[in-house]
Amino acid sequence: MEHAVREEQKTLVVSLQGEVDLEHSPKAREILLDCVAKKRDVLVDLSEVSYIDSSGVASLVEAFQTAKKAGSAFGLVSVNPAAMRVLELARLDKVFLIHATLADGLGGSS
Amino acid sequence: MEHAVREEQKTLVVSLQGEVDLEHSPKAREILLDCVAKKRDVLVDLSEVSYIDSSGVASLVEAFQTAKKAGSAFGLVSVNPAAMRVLELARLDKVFLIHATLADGLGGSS
Amino acid sequence: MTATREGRMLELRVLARPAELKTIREAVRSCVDGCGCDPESTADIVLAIDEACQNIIRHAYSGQPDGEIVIEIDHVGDKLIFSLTDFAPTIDPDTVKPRDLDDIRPGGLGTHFIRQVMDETSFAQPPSGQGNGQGNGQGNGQGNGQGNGQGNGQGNGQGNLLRMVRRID
Amino acid sequence: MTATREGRMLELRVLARPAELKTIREAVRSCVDGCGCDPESTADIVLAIDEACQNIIRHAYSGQPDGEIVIEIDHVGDKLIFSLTDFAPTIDPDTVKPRDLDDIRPGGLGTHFIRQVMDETSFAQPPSGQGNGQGNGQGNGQGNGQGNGQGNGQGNGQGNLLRMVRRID
Ligand SMILES: Nc1ncnc2c1ncn2[C@@H]1O[C@H](COP(=O)(O)OP(=O)(O)O)[C@@H](O)[C@H]1O
Ligand SMILES: Nc1ncnc2c1ncn2[C@@H]1O[C@H](COP(=O)(O)OP(=O)(O)O)[C@@H](O)[C@H]1O
Repeated sequence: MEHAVREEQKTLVVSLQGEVDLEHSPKAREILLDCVAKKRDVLVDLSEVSYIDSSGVASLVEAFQTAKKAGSAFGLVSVNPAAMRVLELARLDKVFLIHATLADGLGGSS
Repeated sequence: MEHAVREEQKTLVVSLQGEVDLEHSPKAREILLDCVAKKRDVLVDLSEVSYIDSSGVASLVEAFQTAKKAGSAFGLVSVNPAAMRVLELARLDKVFLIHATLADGLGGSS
Repeated sequence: MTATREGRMLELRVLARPAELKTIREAVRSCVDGCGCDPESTADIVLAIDEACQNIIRHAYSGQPDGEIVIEIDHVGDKLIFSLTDFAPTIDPDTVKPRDLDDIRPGGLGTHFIRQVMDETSFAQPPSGQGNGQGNGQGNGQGNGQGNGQGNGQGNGQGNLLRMVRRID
Repeated sequence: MTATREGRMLELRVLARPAELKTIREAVRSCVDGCGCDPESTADIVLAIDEACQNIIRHAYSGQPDGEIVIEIDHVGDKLIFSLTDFAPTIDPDTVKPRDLDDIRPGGLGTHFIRQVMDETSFAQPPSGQGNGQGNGQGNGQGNGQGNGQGNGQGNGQGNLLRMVRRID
């Protein structure tokens, strides 16, 4: 798994890349919670995620709930079809705010 | 397998990256022979080659011999230990011109 | 092609560690794909096996890294049969259940994924009670066969056998 | 850890295609590494198995993509035993030899790599003559076992079994 964090219009954009599996989801969790802890709006770009399992999904859920409590926005953008399938299996595709593109996400969370 | 070709001091520097196995060595062969066909000196950077098999080694041998006939220089630089082990098994570590660094290779082939 | 690829497709014995999951996924993907499964079903099956192995790593072995998992895939007719064996203490299958999905929280999804992807799942103890049996048999082209087994007890529990079936067409 | 990891480590049945080699390498690496092999020996062994599989793809099956290879690894004492089975026409083992290494030219290295890495290599026909036998057996912790086999003839030749042994410490 690779990752990158950058700032766009005051929102932290976290890109995860590759396989977010049990070996790598602790790192994903740490990255996501670090961003949320900054009390900033967070968008997670999942366009380059080729695989995500329940532990990766759990990291997203935890960050999402932490953000909610802190009153900041937390959304997913450009979700790769492989990752979308897993969110659907988890019935989280209606729970997360999912934006088709980064532009949509930035518009929506502003 | 990934690759990149660039020019340094009139020498073509071919970087191969990742796994040069039976699936990818036809591509490696094509890239190497294309460079050699330009009648330019060629250095092949193997620092990022994590795996190479006999078919990958065969591509290097073919390009090396074609270059020799054409009277141009052909060398290997920054050979990754995994690839060096395979060259040693093939007893080609004394046949190829192997440079520790790109600077050495460019100096030596000039 | 699909028709001729019947029988034992995989037997992979690995340490119960997160770092082995990638190898497991690749081997399963290759075998399932080679049985003629479409890409979406293959991805689902790879996920389900990964989740089942994760549960063995995290729950059956409680993270203890020297336990082993044996992953077997058999292609029989229109079924893929997945057998995951571990050598951890025998579990109570009734404790293996997903969380209520409406109660959104991290975790509790793995068994849900497995149940959605697989047509059947069942837990049992490995065939001969405690210990781990390994055998191999040979058959000939006419259909009769012989086998031979080697015992290989580990003595640290009675083990678990998770059998999952997925129909493919 | 090393001591307990004995017996059948891998049985992987894949199509004889270049795209399967990565899966084969990952599975072999994981099993051999898990048997306690040092990283250099593991890398050598992965190379040798890859080369042997390549030869089956290119020579035994002549590139015909629907053939199969079965890769088996058994850990017995201080030996790793690798068995590669194909279902192509039986070859003449005497034709399998490396080129003279002083005659520098592309090709002819695979069998040389295999011989340098392995302590023993031998070709045979798969146990029961033509066709492909698959079986599976079970043993218990005390060491007795039972097996059962299913015949599964392919009828397209008599097949080849390449057995390679590597001692590890
Ligand atoms: N192989 C197993 N061995 C022991 N317990 C298991 C196993 N698989 C699942 N469980 C139990 O089932 C529960 C639900 O598993 P799962 O849905 O995968 O979610 P999670 O692992 O996140 O809790 C686990 O918390 C555990 O108690
Ligand atoms: N599995 C096999 N089936 C048939 N012939 C083989 C097999 N493996 C090797 N050979 C023969 O041995 C020769 C040498 O093989 P190898 O050293 O791997 O080099 P190369 O494959 O590049 O010729 C091959 O050219 C082929 O004639």
